[in-house]
Amino acid sequence: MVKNKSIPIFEEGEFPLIQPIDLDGFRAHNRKKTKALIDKRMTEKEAIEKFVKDGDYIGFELYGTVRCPMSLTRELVRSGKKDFRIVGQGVHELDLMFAANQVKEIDFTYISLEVYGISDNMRRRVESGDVTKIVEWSNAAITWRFKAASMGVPFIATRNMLGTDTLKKSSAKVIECPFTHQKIALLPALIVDTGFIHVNRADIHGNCQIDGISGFAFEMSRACKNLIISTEEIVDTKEIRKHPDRTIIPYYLVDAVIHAPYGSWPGEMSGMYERDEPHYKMFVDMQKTKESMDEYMQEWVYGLPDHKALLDKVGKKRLQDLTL
Amino acid sequence: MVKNKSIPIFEEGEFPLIQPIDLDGFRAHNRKKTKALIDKRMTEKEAIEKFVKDGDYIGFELYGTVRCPMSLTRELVRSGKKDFRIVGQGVHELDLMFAANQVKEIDFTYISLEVYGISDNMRRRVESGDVTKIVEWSNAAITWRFKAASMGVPFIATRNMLGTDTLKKSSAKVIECPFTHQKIALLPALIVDTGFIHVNRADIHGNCQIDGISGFAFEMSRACKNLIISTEEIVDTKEIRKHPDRTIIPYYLVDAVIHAPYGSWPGEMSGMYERDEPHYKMFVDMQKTKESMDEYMQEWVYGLPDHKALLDKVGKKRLQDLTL
Amino acid sequence: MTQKYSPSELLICLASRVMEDGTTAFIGTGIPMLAASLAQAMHAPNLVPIFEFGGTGAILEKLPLAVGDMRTYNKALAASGICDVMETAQRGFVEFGFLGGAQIDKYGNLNSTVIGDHAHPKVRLPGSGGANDVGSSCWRTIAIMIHDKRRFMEKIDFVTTPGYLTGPGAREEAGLPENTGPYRVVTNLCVMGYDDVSKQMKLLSLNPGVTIEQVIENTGFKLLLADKITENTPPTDEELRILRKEVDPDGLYR
Amino acid sequence: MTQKYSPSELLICLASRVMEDGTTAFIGTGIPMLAASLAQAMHAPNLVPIFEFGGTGAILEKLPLAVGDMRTYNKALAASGICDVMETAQRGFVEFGFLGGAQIDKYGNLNSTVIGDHAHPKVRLPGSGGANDVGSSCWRTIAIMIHDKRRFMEKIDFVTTPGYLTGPGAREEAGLPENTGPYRVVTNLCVMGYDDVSKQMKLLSLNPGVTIEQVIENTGFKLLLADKITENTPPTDEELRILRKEVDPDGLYR
Repeated sequence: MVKNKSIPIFEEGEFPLIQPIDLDGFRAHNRKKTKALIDKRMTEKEAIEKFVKDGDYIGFELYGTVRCPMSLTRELVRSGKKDFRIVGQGVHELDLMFAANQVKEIDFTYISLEVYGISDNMRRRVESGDVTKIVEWSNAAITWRFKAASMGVPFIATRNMLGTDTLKKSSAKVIECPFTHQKIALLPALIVDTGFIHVNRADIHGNCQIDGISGFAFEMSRACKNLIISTEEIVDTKEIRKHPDRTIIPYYLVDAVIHAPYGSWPGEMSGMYERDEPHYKMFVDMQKTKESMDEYMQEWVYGLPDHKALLDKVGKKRLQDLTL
Repeated sequence: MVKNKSIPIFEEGEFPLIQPIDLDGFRAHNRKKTKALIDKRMTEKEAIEKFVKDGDYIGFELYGTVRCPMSLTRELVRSGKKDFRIVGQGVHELDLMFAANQVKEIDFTYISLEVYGISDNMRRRVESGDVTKIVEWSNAAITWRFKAASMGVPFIATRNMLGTDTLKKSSAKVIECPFTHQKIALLPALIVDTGFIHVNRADIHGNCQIDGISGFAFEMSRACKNLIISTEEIVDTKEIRKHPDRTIIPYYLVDAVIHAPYGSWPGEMSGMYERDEPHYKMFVDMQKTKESMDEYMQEWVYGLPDHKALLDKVGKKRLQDLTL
Repeated sequence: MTQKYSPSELLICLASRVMEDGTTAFIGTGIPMLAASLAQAMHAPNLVPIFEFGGTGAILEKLPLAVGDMRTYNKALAASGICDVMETAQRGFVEFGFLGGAQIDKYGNLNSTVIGDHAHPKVRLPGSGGANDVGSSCWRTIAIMIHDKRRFMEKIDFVTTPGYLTGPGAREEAGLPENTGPYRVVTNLCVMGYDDVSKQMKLLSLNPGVTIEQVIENTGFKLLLADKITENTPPTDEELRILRKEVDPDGLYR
Repeated sequence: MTQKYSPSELLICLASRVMEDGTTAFIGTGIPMLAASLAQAMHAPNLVPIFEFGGTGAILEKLPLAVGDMRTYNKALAASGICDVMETAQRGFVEFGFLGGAQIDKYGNLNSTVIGDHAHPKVRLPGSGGANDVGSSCWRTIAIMIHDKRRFMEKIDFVTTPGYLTGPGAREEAGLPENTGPYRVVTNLCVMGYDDVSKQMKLLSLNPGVTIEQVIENTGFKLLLADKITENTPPTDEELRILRKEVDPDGLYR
């Protein structure tokens, strides 16, 4: 130890980590993942059976109703699995999972319906105590936590969150920077048990391309022990090899590839289709009470066996109208 | 302060930082940079006059003879500016700068001619003491130092460099991770005074695209106070706006745009032209003694007024042969 | 004589006028988006809109409905991801940021997390989202609020997003970047700034038809008053024309 | 009877045989590149080459001349940057890494920084480059060395890249990832591994025509000997055919 040298810890967020950090365990897990170019295609049901269990820490990308893995979410709801610990980034998936009471603990950043106001599904579960633990973060902080995991390191420094109750109700720590001697917050790495990401195109091995903004796909895909990809299109690996600089998620990170056209419906998909505004507005109305939300879930989730049945129900005409 | 809580510092690299960290100064500098879409085109000479002064900390991207800003380097040599502190990533630029004795202090990772062996220019300047300070890092470490600066934070954690003399002769520090209680190295942010990056194409404002591997262009471009871009092609901003997800360096980071076709010669440019192997082999031979290196410099750098004169000297035929 | 205008149109115009040319602004959906778009058309052609999920320098031909939707990177100069944008802000590249919230105190601290106790909330609010990041990293933040006593409070239930925290020097002491902090509060009643020395909220100008007394009555803490309190110009014909014809032709936010 | 082969061809074949199918390997230019390419053709079709500046899963139709050149991402599965690749290794995705150096000790620590004192070096060497990263992050590293006493030393001048440091448990104590470390040393004389308990270098097998005594004589520290020391098979006709016809048809590394 350097003589007489130590760094003060000025403050600690009061919550223990919902997901403890085990970097060596993560490394050992990653070592075992296959590096061979095998066919990873399967159905939503198969992927969730294989890679998700009660109590897992799960994560979704992207945000709001944009590029969300909705076909996987509906299957996750139908699976009846429960007691999930989740990272709460306000994606439409969570509305359904709250309705199904599958959420036990949340690393919370923002859960809301954006311009359409607060999520009543979220409020019901949080205010009733069904969700037993809520730890606060900012959007950047939670993404930097993924980034730390994606780098294989235990934390990332930030100047955000300092001085606020957001930090007090988090698991971050404030230390003195040993270089600048200023206060700095340390955000602990967040390793997700199973992550879900919807992409524009992928090959059967899981090499993925995303068009437009990439949200936090890069960071989250590298922070997951198991990664389930749904994709609008399956393309030949030759196409991937033509533009290797477009591969944002390389295949070795991916455990399952689900071909899910309109997989983000009723949300939008960059360059492919727009949000189904009438349907989403209907959802916004129905989520206001538990009773009407139950009806919505019955009609649009439980009452349908799979994604194909959902698309049939939405109808070709409607899907064509949404398509760009 | 949290009662009785502090983190031990186990080890400290013995060198003070070659470039001290001033995050608030960096922020203030970045605030002042123009955000307007102005025409930033100028010549190599104008850019170096305007943005480089004796003693600056400067950085180059990429590596070896790949996508190097060579037209800017030759102008930097001709400028006679000196006492630079540099990040030593083994790029061909450094061979010329060592020959011209412009380098005073180095954050050293790897300086060599790869398969062609050690750089004699480097050896002459280091072993003679012309370079007065050498601080050691690994390739990843130096890039993570750029990454810390690019994030606006004072350090990045890593498990690399631990346990070695590389760390002892660096400016890194080893602390106990307050989350995992394992030892972890902290790499201090590296903010470059002026950086040089060569790209495939850019618009007149400095929005840049790079084909193939991106090396550390993303991180370094965001770690520079002044950023000088040379580009193979100038494209219309409309082209940039067609594929905004291809913009790896957005214009507001950029201070000068230099149109430099074959700007990486005698090195290669991804998808555009190959390395001039006969010329490079000649360079490898000539760099072996100070005398022949001086001849090389006279013929290929000092004896030419600018990049256009260099291309004329290389000749259309040769350039066409290299072109893919 | 000016045309009639809605309360939102007034807020949009007031927020728009605060932004300066040649700067960058973090844009959330709703009023900030319209304000930025209007500012670009009126006095700030070089104002660069930045959306937190990756869109930079978009041409806002259609109003985005969400901070990550396709319109936020329509013909943009760059479409990257949340880390890149948030780190760009942390490096000091983003001048203005917009904020909202359920509660604000005299130092501009904002609550968008809970009403009541965190463990047993009376109302669970949406959480920080990017708000804490905007409030930490941007040089100047502009809060857009509905003005009443239950929102402008002496002590707010939860500090989601830092204003001046406990007063002068507190941001720097906490480790937040130098010379940053709340700049304006735009409400349905007035525009407020902050006192240079005490960092406390100060009334600068009143919306048309509003009195100082009304503002004080609707503010739950002692509000400082500028030496000269002016009246805000109502939306001009030109502002309304651009807002209605170009910025929001479908009247989504009228 | 086998064909004649060059010393490099032997090294390439020995290094190639160490690599296993279905794994990843960090590839530097020169021998590791040829070894990986040969392994792909011989016994490891699913070996994934990773180049530190961003190329992953390239089809190696032409030999790269540098770790960042176009051939390192020729028809690759991904072309990203150094951070992504180095972080992928730090997350445990890279099984094998190749290393070289001017000096190595019995724990596999390597020096590629200086001969003599750091402040006043007798010879300044190229520095760590990616070597320290490979030696820290990869599960198993393979050193390729010229075998003589001035290189295999009791105490090396500078530890650029970690082997087992000072012995059993030292890597973990230093904070390096669990269960990682030196795996093989391939030289012009022999192939060595490391003792499971003492973590010291151990002779495993001899190159054709080389004796144990020769190896000991050219090693500057006490070398452990495996219970049974075998002889390395010389390059087979099939290996030489692939190496000369497919991997390196221009004979750049013959």
